Amino acid sequence: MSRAFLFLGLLFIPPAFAEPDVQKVLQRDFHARGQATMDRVVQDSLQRLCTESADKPPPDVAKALEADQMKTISFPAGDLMGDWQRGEKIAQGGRGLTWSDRPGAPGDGSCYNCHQLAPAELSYGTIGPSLRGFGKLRGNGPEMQRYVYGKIYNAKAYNACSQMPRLGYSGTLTEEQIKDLVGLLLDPASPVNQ
Amino acid sequence: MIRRLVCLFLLGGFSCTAVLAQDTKKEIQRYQQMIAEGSPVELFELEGETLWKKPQGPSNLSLERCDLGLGPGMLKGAYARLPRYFKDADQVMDLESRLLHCMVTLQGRKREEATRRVFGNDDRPSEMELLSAYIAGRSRGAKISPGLSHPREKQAYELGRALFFHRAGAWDFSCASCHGEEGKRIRMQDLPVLYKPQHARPVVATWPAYRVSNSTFKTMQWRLNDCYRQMRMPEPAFASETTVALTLFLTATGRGEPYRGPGTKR
Amino acid sequence: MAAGPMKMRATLGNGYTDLRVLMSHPMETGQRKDPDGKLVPMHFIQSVVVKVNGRTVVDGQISQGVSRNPVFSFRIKGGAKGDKIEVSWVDNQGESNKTEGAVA
Amino acid sequence: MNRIRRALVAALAAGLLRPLASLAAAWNKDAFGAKNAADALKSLGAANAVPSHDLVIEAPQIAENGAVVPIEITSSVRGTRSIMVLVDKNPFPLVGKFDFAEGALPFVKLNVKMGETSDVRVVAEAGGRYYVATREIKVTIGGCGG
Repeated sequence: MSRAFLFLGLLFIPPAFAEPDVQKVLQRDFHARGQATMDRVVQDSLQRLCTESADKPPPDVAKALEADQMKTISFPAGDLMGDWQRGEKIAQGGRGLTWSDRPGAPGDGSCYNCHQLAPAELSYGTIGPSLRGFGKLRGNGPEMQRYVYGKIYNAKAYNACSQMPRLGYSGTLTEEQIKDLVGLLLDPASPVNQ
Repeated sequence: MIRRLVCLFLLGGFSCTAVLAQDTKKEIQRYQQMIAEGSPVELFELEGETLWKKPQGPSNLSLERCDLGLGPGMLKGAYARLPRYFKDADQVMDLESRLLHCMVTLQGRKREEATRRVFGNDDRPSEMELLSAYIAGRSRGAKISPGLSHPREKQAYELGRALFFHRAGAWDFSCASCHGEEGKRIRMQDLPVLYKPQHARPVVATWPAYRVSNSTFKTMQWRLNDCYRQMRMPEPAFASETTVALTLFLTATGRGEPYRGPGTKR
Repeated sequence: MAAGPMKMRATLGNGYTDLRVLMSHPMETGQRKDPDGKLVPMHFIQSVVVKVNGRTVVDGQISQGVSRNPVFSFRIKGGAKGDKIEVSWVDNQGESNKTEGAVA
Repeated sequence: MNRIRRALVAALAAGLLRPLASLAAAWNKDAFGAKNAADALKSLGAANAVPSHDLVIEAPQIAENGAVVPIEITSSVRGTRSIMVLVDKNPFPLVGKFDFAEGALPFVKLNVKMGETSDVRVVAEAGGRYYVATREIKVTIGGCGG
């Protein structure tokens, strides 16, 4: 996978004007704290290509990136629809992976930061699309379950430079937690679908 | 036919939510206006003034002779001209890095000691926070105009701009992930598009600020530090080139606005 | 901030004097834990008194339900430039503070 | 400032000064200790307050942070001598009671804490009778919650 990234990176010609060497500056000015270790300032190829193209990579590059990201997702066998009640808690919370979070403690989805979900929650963000009525509008068959699971696990497999974090790939959420979020979005009993 | 009905239903529902969202926005603005009116922020300016005049460090001197860019001890309007290039330090500095410079050069303190506690809490605000409150308050009414003419200032501005759009960290964020598109909000909070002047102006005109969610006074260095924390990045060093460059980029984008802080935030 | 400084401003308004008072005080509920997990003891202002030219005009009792660093606004009938206003507080631990000012 | 205060506290402890508290009305322990609004009002003698439009609560409908909820209260009930503020769903609902003597208008603005979405209840006393107004304030989560 990383080799594929390297290859993709080579396709890009560095810009002609003198850009500040951000990588070098970050290496010098940042330090590890808690679980936020210095490897995080090193851009992977996806981050680099999105930065360099202002989040608009050429279609062929985007396609190749998405295909690569898709390989990071291992779909669990069987039903992917977990417990929507646990899912709602995960969607509400905003912790996980910061230097102030306890390492190893379960993370949250931060979903409401960017999306509307259950109608009772007034405090929702609009960076992402509203997901209200998601399952009611699209059904909850195996294909839809798979799509939702994959999108939460690694959003970049569906849209290379999406602003949505790769919640499974980054280690923020576990397989079980993502299934619970699938339940929140697709279960007919979930408040999202009322 | 059924499809059309569903559509109508959906459309009806949609405009209904839009109206609700409008009301919510108005109410949130009212909340923000009311907390600003009932803000204890002036108390921090008072404490900061005491600290500014207090002799400290091995030299047992106060900071009253500190040169914030307009000459030693000249406070009026000084904050509104920062960040800027300082010849004596051969560096572009924001308020806090300049204060740190004065603590070291004037008061004879060790950098390590002076930066041990740069971010305070609700029980005990930090020295930097109190001093920032006092000094920023002395720029009320002054037009924001950071340094942009010296080559080093131009260089810092460009670095700040590049940093703003640089995606990294465990969640692939750049500053623009949250502050790059108009009309967006995180939870209830409207997100200013900070590379656009009309959005940056009210922001730079009101930082540093009393933040009710922290019940204490917070500086721009803290704001950037906590943004990077929530971006799931490692920690930027206090008063580093990174944080000063970003501050210059944001301040320059919002230049021309009269300073009306220290503000009060959610 | 810990219990400490106060600030007041009294401005002549339309038929009344607007009085705004700021107080540094933690207003601890007794339910908050410090970073070490220990409960922070209750510590809050219980009494707020406003006097104009030596006479009490507002006698307030408050609880830990008032926000940290309390800010109050009151309105004094009439009022003239130079009227002396005194605001004082006493908290549940016996600490107190007061500030004086004149109507501007 | 601190030194002055410490000296003052020491003076109080030594009985050199008359404590300020003794000048003011005693803090109403029962009312402030009540765990629901009805009990608090009973302790204040205000159990039978009647709803009034002359008691105006100015507050945001939505508060982004329950730690600071600004509330402004104006009573135009003639002869108002006292204004009480309660947050129904707080563990201890009574937040404050303000007695106004001749010379002050029955007006107060303050910031209160709210643990959750709740009714804010304001009671005014005039000539031994009690008047009440309520207002719901929604407390939401602001920011990233991290």
